[in-house]
Amino acid sequence: MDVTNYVILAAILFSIGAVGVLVRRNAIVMFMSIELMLNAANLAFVAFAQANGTFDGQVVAFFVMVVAAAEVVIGLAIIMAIFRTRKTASIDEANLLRA
Amino acid sequence: MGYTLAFEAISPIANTQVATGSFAYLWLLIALPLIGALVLLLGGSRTNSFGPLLAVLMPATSFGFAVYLWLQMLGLPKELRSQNLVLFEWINIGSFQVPFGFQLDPLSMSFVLLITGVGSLIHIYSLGYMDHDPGKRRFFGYLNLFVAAMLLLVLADNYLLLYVGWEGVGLASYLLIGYYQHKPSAAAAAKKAFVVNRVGDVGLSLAIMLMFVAFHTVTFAGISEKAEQGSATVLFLIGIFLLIGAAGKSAQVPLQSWLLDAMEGPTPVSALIHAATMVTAGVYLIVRSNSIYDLSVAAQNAVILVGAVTLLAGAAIGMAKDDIKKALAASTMSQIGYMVLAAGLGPIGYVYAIMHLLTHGFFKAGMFLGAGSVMHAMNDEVDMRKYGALRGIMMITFGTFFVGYLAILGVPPFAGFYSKDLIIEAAFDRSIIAGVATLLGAGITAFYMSRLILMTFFSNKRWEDDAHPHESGLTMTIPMVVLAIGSVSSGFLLTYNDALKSWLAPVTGYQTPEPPIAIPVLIAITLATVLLGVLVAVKLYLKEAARVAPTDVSIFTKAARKDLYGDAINEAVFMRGGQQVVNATTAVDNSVVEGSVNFIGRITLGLSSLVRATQTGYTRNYALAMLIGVALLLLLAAIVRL
Amino acid sequence: MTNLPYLTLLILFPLVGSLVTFALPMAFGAARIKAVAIGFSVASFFMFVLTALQFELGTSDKFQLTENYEWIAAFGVSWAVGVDGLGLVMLGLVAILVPVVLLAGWSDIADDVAGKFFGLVLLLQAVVTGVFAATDLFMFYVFFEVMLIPMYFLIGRFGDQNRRKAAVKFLIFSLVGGLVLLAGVISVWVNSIRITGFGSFDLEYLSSLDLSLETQRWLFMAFFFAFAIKAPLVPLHSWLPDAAGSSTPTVAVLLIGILDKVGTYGMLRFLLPMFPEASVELAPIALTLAVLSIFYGAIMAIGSRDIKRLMAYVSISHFGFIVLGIFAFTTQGISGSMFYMLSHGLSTAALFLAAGYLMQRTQSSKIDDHAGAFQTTPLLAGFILFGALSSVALPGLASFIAEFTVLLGTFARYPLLAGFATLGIVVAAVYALWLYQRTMTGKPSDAVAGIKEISGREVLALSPIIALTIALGFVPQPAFDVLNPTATKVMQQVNQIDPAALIGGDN
Amino acid sequence: MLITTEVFVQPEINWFAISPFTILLAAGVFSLLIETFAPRAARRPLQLALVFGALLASFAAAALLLGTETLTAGDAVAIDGPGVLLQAVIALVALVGAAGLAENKVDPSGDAFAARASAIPGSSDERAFTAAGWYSTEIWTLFLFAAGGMQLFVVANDLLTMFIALEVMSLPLYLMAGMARRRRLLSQEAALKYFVLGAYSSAFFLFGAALVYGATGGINFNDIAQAIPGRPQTATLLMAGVVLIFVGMLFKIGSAPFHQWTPDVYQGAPTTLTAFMAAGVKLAAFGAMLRLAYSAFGALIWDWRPLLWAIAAITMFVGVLAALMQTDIKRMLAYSSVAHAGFLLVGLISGTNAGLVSVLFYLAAYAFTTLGVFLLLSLVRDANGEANNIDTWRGLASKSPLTAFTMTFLLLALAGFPLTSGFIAKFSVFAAAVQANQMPIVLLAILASAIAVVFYLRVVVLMYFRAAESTEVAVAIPSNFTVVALVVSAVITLILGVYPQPLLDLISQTPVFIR
Amino acid sequence: MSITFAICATLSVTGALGMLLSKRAVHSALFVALTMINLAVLYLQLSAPFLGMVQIIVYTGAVMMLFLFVLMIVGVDSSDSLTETLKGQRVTAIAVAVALGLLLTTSIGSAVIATDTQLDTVLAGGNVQAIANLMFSKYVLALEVTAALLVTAAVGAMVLAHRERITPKLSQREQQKARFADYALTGKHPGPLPSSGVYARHNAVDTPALLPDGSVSTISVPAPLQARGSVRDINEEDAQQIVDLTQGNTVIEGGQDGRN
Repeated sequence: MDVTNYVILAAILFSIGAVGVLVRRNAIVMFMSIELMLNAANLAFVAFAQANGTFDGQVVAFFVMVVAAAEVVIGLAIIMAIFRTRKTASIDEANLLRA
Repeated sequence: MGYTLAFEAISPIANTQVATGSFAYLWLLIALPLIGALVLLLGGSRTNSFGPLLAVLMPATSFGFAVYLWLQMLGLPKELRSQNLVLFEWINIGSFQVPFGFQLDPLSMSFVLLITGVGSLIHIYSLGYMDHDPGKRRFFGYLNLFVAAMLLLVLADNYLLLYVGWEGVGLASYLLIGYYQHKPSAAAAAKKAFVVNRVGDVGLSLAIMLMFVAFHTVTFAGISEKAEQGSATVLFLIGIFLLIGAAGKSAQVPLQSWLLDAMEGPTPVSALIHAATMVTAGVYLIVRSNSIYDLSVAAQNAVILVGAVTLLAGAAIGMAKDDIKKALAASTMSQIGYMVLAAGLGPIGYVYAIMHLLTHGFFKAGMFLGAGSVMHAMNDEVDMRKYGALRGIMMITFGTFFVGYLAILGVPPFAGFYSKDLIIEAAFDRSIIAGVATLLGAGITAFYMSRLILMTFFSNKRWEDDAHPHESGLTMTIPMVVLAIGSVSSGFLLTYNDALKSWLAPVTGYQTPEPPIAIPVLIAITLATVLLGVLVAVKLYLKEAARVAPTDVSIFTKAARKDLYGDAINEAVFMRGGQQVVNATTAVDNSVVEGSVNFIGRITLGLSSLVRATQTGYTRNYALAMLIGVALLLLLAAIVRL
Repeated sequence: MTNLPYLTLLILFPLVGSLVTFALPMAFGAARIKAVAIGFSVASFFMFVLTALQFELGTSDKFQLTENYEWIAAFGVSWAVGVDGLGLVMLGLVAILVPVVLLAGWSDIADDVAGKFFGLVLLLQAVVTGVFAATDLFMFYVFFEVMLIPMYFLIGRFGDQNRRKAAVKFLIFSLVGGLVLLAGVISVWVNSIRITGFGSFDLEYLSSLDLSLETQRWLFMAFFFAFAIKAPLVPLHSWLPDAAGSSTPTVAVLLIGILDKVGTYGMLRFLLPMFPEASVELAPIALTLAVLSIFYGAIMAIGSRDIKRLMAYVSISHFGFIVLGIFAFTTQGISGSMFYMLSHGLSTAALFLAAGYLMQRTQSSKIDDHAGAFQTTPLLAGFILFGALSSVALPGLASFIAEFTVLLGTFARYPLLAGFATLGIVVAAVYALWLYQRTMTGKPSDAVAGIKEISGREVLALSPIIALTIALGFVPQPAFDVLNPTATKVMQQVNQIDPAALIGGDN
Repeated sequence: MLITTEVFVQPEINWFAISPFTILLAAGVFSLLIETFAPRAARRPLQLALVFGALLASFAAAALLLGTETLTAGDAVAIDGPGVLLQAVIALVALVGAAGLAENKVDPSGDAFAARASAIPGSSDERAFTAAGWYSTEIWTLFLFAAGGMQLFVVANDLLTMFIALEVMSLPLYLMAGMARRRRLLSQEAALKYFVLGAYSSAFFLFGAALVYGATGGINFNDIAQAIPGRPQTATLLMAGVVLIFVGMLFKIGSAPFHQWTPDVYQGAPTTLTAFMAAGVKLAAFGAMLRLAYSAFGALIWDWRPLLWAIAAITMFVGVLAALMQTDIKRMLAYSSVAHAGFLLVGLISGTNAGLVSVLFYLAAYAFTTLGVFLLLSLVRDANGEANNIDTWRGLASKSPLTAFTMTFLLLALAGFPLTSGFIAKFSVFAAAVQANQMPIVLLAILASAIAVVFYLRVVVLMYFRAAESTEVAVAIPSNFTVVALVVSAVITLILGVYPQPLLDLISQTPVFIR
Repeated sequence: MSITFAICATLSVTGALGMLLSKRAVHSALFVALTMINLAVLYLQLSAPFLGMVQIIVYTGAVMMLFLFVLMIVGVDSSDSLTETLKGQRVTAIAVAVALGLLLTTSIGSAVIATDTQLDTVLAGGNVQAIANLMFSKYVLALEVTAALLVTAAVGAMVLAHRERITPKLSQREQQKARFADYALTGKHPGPLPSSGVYARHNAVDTPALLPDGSVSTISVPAPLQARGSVRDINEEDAQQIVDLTQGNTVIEGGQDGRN
């Protein structure tokens, strides 16, 4: 089994996630894209763990999930707070700060 | 005085004696008028009462002391007459060593006597002339300052100190020409005099620098000692630079233009500075630098050329001027041309140059004072066409003036006869052309001086209605009389027993001229020429002169009236050209220098706007920028690894 | 007595004065605050006199009264001070000018901010003293930069309506120069580490380094750039007319008379000793800019319609002479340049302060607003004429000795260049006398109609300057006795000897 | 390779060595307990006591650790010279920052944070909470975690620990950024932007970490450094990973083109928090960046130097150019912090010990200056809160000479004037770069510094050279918290400028990372 | 390349693209969940059964559910307009992302990744034990510190989302007492206001209610509308009809409710 394929898959998912952040205006979807990127990283970690024959990658992936969970909570809390104020989840409307 | 004021003497320079005895106090010559100037100028209005008198006293005392020293000097053997007094070390930087020292030798002694003597007379004259002027304290202060500076000029033992005096008299001249500060023309004339003189000063500066570079000394003694070793080029260049300096101060072509304008100053100033003393400084400089000129025929020729051109140009201008002072000024220019020409002849001419300088000092000063007296009488009118028939009213003025007139014409036995005739002889010795120029000059001089005296004292009355001419007071007439006596006698005295020749010879050397034409014949020719000039003038102006200057005149007259277009050329080349340079530079400063600074500023601000434009406030834009950054970094990393 | 840290004290005196002046409450009274400040500046002057008395004349070319305390060991930085002839003369200039300027500017400043103005001037004095006393390149740089701050405030707070722009322009120009200098300073230091293995900013140590010509060239450019901005040489000058033109005359005197000297001082103190070969090789650049400045400044002065701007351009012209003398590499040129720095400080003060008196009376610096002031204030006219003549280098004044020796020294090596530069004295006569003509002569204008003649205080402020200018014109040798060893040292450092006489040899 | 289930070996943990951040994290948990159990009125004093106590203890621990070099907790942290020093500085910065955050006098309604962040801005709820004088004392929990995260960040010795430290540091800051008492709309926007972009950058960091793990077979810095020379076949992978990891770091330090959050977040966040954030995050992220560059990827210097060279150049110019015409002082200072990131990178790319020392010094110097500047900023107010528009600062010198003077001094320090810490910092950074033959970037840095002066001085010009136009804007009288914080900041800025030798000595004692 | 990988890879990319392209956020979330489940399968393939499970439980189970909750709050129906409003954003984004993907895949592809080791074949003590062993030894600090993250998350959620009451909740009785006290004091109507449009031809808020006597109830129209002056007039005919109706004059044909 060629680990390279997994990593390439990870790279593709990562890139899709990266582009998702750029083209979606809904903050929640944007955030999902970021989660996708984290998942891609996890996939790469796990794949490399397989290639390297060590478990460090798997441990990292586990921790990433934990961190991601925490991040999601905070992120969604922030998005909620903003939604309650502005009644919109579009990130483009948060552009008072500029120049 | 309980203690000695004589400064410690520093080692003697070759051919000179360390000043001892009364000569150790020769600095007093300068100090006295300087003190006068300081007291008057710094003392303020509290010196108003006694100031003018003090101012007269100071140069007079100097004159007395000068006479005393002269007598002392006469008592010394010829080779010991050059007295050197070094007060202190002035500048000492490496090989550039200049003493603050004075040299009193027969040449400078002659000048000291002239300056203090004529100077004192003119001070006395001024007491009367300036009597009603509210600012006369200042005037006398300036006059004293001038005398001090002029004495410094002739007493310095090196070129640099001479330069100090040189510019000092320039300053005094500036102050005095511009004395009537409220008159814009006076202020402009003063500035012009200073600036044109500065051009000459450039020459003098360069001469001094070149002397230092060539000889590592700038003292007269040092130069005369080393000059023989100098290369022809160096000597020629020094000669030329000195000539430029001399031309500036002595109003020689092409730096003559200031002198006529300088007549804006009070008349005593014209007499003292612009006739008798300061303008002859150029002649002094050339004679003083005899060790240079004697070794460079080319430089001498340049001097002769300048002298010849000026004497003719001055004479030509003199023919056309209706302003009595300007006519006299043109005459001065012309007469100094004689002196310069003579000085350019080398040892043959030095003595005659100085002789003419001294006699000219008497008769021209006298005539200026006479002119001042006339003006005084005519409500400060200077236009000769508004004079006429004054001889009966102003007897003394006319008398003294007429003596001066005869002197300048070179009518024997008046002073001018001796000095001018000798110059003509010497000029013929050198070259026919120079000789003819001097001869021609004599003729023209006779014409315009006759014209002047005829229009002023003879001819018909052309006064303005409110003119009430009267003879001037004693303070004015006495100096005129004294100068007239000098005008009569000085020529004879100076030549009697070759007095001046033997007096100056230790300094300047002497050669007897041997003109190609026999001297008596030459004298006859000269007198004939002069007579011709007089006759023409008599024909034209004895009976009657036009009240207004005719306009349908020849092109030569027009040119002469315009000072031979000297000012026009200055105007076109220097004034307007200079203005254009100023404008162009200002434009460059605005556009290029400021512009490039502003350009950099604008570029920076433009970039700033550009950068700020990327800060759109849209998070997605920011993320895009990050992603672009990531991609570029990855690309760059790949390139780096290649 | 002889072991006192004279130079450090010389820095501390005005510094303490400055702090005291700042700290005094307004309620203390403006006049008293001013008096205290002047007291400190006079005390500094006496401190300088004490210092000068310790200076041994002509004994050696080494720095004297040196002090050396470790400061930042990590970089090899010391608090190192010392003076040679040049340093002493510059310190003297500072010590003389500051009290004069404070006295002259007594009533220039509104009472409520007078304390700040006087405090800033004293602060500036302290810093500038540090600049001239430092023998450590780092320390020099620190003072060099800090110097800008009080000056910035002096221009920006107390000038005319254009002062803000002028202050910023001044600072930006200076800082660009300063930062380039910083690159140079760092580079010298790094090179010293590469060569000897340890880094130090000690001037003598840095001068003894054997830098490659290539390195020297780059470093020369950096240092020269910074100093050329400071001493403004064309085309890096455009800040000066603005800065001097917008500040009060007193500040302009400090700016031109003292601050700008740091540029030429730096050339002599650091540029030539540290990069001798490059200095010789690249001297033509400096000489070209110098001659350019002489004429450019003079011509721009003729074209100026503003008195202060005119004087600033005059100074640019004068700085051209100073630089010319430095890079001629003759004893006379260098000594002359150093003397020029002194005399220029005095003549600038004379002209600026006198003209300042006039401008303060007429509330205008436009030349056209003035005419015929002679009629109302003859004494002031005399002072202005004196200042004008001083900047024309009239023989008999210090500036003549300076200008002539500079030209003479240059002539010895570059006759054509010097000959050309000599023409500058004609142009100088034009601008100076034209200024006098336009402001003082003719019919009095409205602005000058009712103005008062100058007061005793104003005369008192000017008199030491005038006295010194004349005294040094006739007796310059004491100054040269102090300066000549420095000139000789610099000549040795750049490994140059004076050209021999064309004939005969020395006497 | 055969992997067997090894017998579990309990890792040795040198508790003292990890005490600085442990104290803070533990205090964070205690702080939560206070939130839970203490009555509302007692919370603020209790929290403050806890925070200052913990920070002092942390600082003391770090100070005692100075000179220690040890790996502990399964080599997850490297306690070494630079690490401990940065921890100490972070503790000190946090102390000053905490003092700033504790300020509750300048705003009549309380501190800089919303009485209740959950209340909708402008609602009656919010007014009620405000009127009741509530404080969001939870910020202290978050603050302690953030500070602890920062301290862990600078000693993390493997990619995982570093990632977690990064998040521990960042998440609380995201939250706090959105909790401003006034202008909460802006504050929430700042939080959202900070969070989204921060998470985005963490993703890059993580993916990079994965690639590095794949290329070297390890995530511990020692393993990575050891493996680099022996694995040419994965070099491309490694370099891609390094780039992505650096992206994560460059985001945090705010260097272009990853800087764009900086001005928005700095402006939107409560100013006192901005002060702490600007100083602390820069310290921590740069510490981590240094460790990565020097310890883990030191062997790759020839590869990463050109990249960071370019980034440094762009960052400096973007920072100064954007700040040039900025009319909001807070944003201007944010851009200035971007520029400073560029200057710091100049020191970093020298790759030498001198470079390390210089960057550490710069960080310490910059941290306190920037703290002071932002805290001062929070004092100048009008009726609506802070007056950050530059025009409102006109004539401030006449209203409050001391504020104007201090501000000027700190701005001069930021501009790098001699006799301020900024100059010594800049000097040492430039010197290090020159020593490492990086003259071109130094010249660029110098050019950028020259531009920078313009905008720093614009504030000075307004304060001193202009007459005041509005009477509304005034300098609030702060409580002793802020006064002390300001005095400490200014004094450190001065001392480091006049006599930097002790700190330089301290840094130079052990200027190496261990791994 | 195994078939499982092929299928899961395809599905996960599909999920990712689906997330990217769905108009509705909910659909995006579901697509992400699809990707995550497939990733879990891939983890199993890569000898990481524990992670596979955690992926499903934590990610698909918890995280994605959280997303869905929030989506519910925000409005499950809300759909993004897919037209791009930022100039050039989409084109550039896609181009750069493609470039990024290419750069990453080339660097990955050009690296020689060792594939000889097979983690599951050498696995002796089981995957979970192996992970545990590492987690509690080498990464124990990370584990501990993660606690801080979780606490932060909890505190953050509380601070931003939890709405505390500042005043005690009033009981029905207390509210009623207050209402009547108010009535007694100010005469304010204690009951609910008449609803607008009642007995009116137009059941709209701008149409005032008619009282049984046919007069207009002014308080039935919201104050802003009154202030704005956009209160509808009453048709006299209608009013009369009401009067008739309430007074039993008329019987309406066809049911109880009249016109609406």
